[in-house]
Amino acid sequence: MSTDLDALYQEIILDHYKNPHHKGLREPFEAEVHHVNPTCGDEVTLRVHLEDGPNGQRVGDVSYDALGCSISQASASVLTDLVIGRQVDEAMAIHDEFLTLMQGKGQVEPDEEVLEDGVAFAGVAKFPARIKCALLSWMAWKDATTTAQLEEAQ
Amino acid sequence: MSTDLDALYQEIILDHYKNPHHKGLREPFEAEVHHVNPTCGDEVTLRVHLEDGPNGQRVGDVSYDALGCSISQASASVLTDLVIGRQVDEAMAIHDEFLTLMQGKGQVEPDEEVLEDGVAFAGVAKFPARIKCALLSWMAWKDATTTAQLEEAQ
Amino acid sequence: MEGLLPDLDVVRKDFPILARVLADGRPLIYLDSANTSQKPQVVIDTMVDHLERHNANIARAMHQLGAEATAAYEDARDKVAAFIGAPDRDEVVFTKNITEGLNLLANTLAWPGPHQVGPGDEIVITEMEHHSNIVPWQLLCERTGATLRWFGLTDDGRLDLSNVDELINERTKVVSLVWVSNMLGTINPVGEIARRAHEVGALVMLDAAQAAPQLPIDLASMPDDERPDLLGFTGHKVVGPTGVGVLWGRRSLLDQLPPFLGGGEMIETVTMEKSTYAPVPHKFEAGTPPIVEAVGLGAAVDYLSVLGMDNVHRHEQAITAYALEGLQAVPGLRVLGPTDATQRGGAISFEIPGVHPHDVATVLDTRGIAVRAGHHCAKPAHARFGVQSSTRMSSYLYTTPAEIDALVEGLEYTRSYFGLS
Amino acid sequence: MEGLLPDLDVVRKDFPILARVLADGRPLIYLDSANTSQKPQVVIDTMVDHLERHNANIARAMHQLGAEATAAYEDARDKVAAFIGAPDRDEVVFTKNITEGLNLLANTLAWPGPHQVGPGDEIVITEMEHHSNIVPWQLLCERTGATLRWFGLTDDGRLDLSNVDELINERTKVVSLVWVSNMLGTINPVGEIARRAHEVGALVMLDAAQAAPQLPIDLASMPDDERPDLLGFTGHKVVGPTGVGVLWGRRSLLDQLPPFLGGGEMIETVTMEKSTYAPVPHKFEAGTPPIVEAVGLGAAVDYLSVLGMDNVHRHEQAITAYALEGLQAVPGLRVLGPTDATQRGGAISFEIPGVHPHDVATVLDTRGIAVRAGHHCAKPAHARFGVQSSTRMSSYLYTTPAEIDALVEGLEYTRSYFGLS
Ligand SMILES: Cc1ncc(COP(=O)(O)O)c(C=O)c1O
Ligand SMILES: Cc1ncc(COP(=O)(O)O)c(C=O)c1O
Repeated sequence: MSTDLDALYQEIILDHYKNPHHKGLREPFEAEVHHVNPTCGDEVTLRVHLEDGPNGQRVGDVSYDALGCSISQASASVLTDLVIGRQVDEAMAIHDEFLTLMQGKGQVEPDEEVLEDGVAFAGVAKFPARIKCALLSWMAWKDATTTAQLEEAQ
Repeated sequence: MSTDLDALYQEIILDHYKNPHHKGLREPFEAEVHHVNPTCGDEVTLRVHLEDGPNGQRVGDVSYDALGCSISQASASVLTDLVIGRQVDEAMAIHDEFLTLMQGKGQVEPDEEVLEDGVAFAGVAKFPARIKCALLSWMAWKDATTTAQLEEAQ
Repeated sequence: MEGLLPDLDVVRKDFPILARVLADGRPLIYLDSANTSQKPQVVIDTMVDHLERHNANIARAMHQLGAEATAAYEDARDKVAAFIGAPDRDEVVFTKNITEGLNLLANTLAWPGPHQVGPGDEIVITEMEHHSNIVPWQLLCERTGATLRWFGLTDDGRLDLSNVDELINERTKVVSLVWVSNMLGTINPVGEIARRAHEVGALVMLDAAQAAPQLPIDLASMPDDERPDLLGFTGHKVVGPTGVGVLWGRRSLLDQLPPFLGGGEMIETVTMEKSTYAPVPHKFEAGTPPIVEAVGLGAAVDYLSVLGMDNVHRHEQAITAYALEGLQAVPGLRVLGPTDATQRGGAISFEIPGVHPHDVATVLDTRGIAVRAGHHCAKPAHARFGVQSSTRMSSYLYTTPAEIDALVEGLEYTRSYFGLS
Repeated sequence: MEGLLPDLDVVRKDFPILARVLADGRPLIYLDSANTSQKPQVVIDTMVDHLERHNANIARAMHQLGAEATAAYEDARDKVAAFIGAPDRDEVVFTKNITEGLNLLANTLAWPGPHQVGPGDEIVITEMEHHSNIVPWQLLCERTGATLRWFGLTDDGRLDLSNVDELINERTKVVSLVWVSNMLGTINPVGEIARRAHEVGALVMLDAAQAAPQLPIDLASMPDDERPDLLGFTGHKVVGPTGVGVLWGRRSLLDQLPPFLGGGEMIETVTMEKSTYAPVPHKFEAGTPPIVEAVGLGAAVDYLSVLGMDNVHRHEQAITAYALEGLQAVPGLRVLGPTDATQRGGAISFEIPGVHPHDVATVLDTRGIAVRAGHHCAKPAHARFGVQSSTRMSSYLYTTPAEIDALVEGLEYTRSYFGLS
């Protein structure tokens, strides 16, 4: 049991929880979203800033303000580490990889090359009730990015 | 089984069904009600005429028009035989006796002195689904009588 | 007999109640399945297992039992979605019965939103609807000033489509109709009607209470213009428990409808001043849902899928054909509704002049045969055929030809008991 | 310990799930009963017996099974009526849960009738309501132009009654409030508030979702002016199944309210042009009701009555006192709500600064302890206390002092796991 617990609360997660990266809401941004986990009340407000790069759109910045448990806070922090500065399509691929890991019921082997600190969330997949916590900011990021792209297209 | 059936469909009931007494809607009347058994659709329209007698109010006439099964039709016929010409309070006592018989789950011994042909309905009490059929016109009669009395009181 | 379910005897063993012995040692002959179906052991056992081992409230509970109960409930949604070929599993809303589903629609259309109904708008139903698809629309019309209109019926119990183009017009906001009639057995041309309704921009709601038990349904594979916008059915008629029903709705429509019941589970966030709502299906599942019932329904539709809905349908048709033949041989008996088994469902209503349906039902009951007598919650359809009530036999996947024989024999006996010659 | 149920060990054996072994061989310690209660064997067995032997649709079916099912359903109504001391058994309406009951009232008040609500009218609730007693009233006010007002809370988690005379005034049409809070545990002075509401002619609705499981209720013996006009509770919290709830209402009021859902069973007669409605309770029970669920609920309230609601209440108080003591010994832990066990129900919400409730719940869960973490469908009450969520333990008649010990130990462990000293 303590082993499961340790698999969930890996050192990396607790570190991100205590010292979240890129936290706070910043300018500029093209889209801001507010997501809530209706069943428990965890909330995140998240902004996305997209930049034009040499090979297409890039994630210029992701800033956020979140209220929630260790898993949801750490996950937001890891998200920003992984996507800021990437091409948008690369970042979306990382998003998909993280989603697959979370929905894999503990059967998916995470790819450290792609997910970096995100691999620490492998243990979460075994706690069905906590998967939504881990995904909250990722869903918000995807939503905000799509919104920003739509805005731009108009 | 055929014995239960015969207990239900006594000769008396089938006779009343085929040749109902006092059927049809007549004048004068002080109250008319329309009762429906919502679950099966059986209907009765029933009129009550009250008269003043030497010892208080009397049931002058009960006339009716009914759509329904053998039990509900025969029961209306028997009702009119029993109450027309009686003192209202006597008639109400008969009503109560009939109600008791119907709700007695087949355990109540009917009093032929009071219920006359109504004793034939003793077998109905063993068919829970048919009790409402037997009571339809009795309930309508009570309702109409109460209404007539209220009207008069005003 | 051709078309019967393979291993019918074995299938019958799945239904414990079919072994029930009634008064006077009579075996049960259950011909009232259009009223409610019987339950196979696997449905009962699944519910018991849930209650004895996994019971917890869902969504909100973070512990192991909560996760198990949530997974069981959401798995049931997946199973139901597969059973009707729903394009998207989140389009499946659990209600308490189909009556609630129909009211959900009629009720939300009264309130502001893109589909709000008002004076000048028309709602179209049919004269063969179950009361549950009549009264909600009467209430809506009474309360909003909209007008209720309906298809009449032909003498052989079909929809009279002669005035379809007048009836469904640009004022029509909703066409709500029954797929398979619970009284007449008629299978309606719902695709054709949906096409016409969609031409004028009306919403189409299908009452599939009798269709879901009998016909294979695959919403995703229907042509877009023939697919209803909403479809409902009820758990207890598809070998599932009472207390649960299904409302499927096109997602874009469900998203637009205002909330129906407010409360726990259907919210996104709540302050005293204002609330926002969760996405579908949760928006329409206020309060603790029928959890163990949904789980039982999941087992029920799985059971039907294993038998194969094509096989169930074929069985129903075979029994219905056999029953129509037997019934029509009873002197004087008149079947209300179509008499071609390939064109109808398994509910057969009839009258025997000279014996009231209650009396028919009671005589049959003393022989162990359960049929329904009355208006079957379809008073207007009875009125259309000039009767106040009728007797109805309705078969299902567990019905045998021998049971139909017993019914016919029982009817002969009834006639003689009441002195008809 | 004083006050515990006699033969607690034997009582626990009635609940099969309490023998459940969770991951890592941990026995279940279920402290989430305010969310949903566990079911005794007799409730499960009663439902199984009904499904395996007596299943049929009710009221409408004239055969033996139909008579048995109808009797079982109506007997359940008698049992529920007795359980709450209803003055008249026909005042007991079966709903799908209390959420539906609350919506039934809020919804029908929008339509013409002696109690119709409109602009200028006021509805009064409280800041400690469950979302199910907030959102329906927000919807009603939004849709009719009425105004929603509410009692605030004191710092120790009670209703702030200082402005009661201003809050409940001649514009007030309904006062709807919770008897026992599912978050704070507070038992509200409902008699006093009802008296005030009745003085100004307002209707009083009591949310007894948490009261019915814990307190003996006897409506008939309440003083007339303190008796609510309506009271609701939900089956799954009184050791009954999901899918069924109860709305009790004063008959003269229920008679006056317009229909809620339309359909089968709730009608007197139907034509295409117009329908009339059956008397209560059927008027409010459209469609096939939750039959087997009502039967299960009947067995559940019987089970509670045999234990004795006074005994259940005493047990709850003893466990709650013990838990409050244990919890308050955990360093830093803050209980939200009253801390005097004699004045409160058995749900205890708390926070441990430095550890989020989800994390608390997960650590406890790995030890087999099931508690709830989140807003418990009471976001406004959380906001009032400046927290976004909390951890809640809730006991019931099967809870032992040893389980409370395990909880307290688990909380100590949680603190150390997250490095709090
Ligand atoms: C106080 C209170 N009211 C209402 C409810 C809603 O009950 P249900 O979800 O069964 O409708 C609950 C429980 O969730 C409750 O605790
Ligand atoms: C065609 C049809 N529609 C609606 C209903 C209502 O179903 P329920 O009572 O389960 O809501 C029924 C069955 O009674 C039905 O046969």
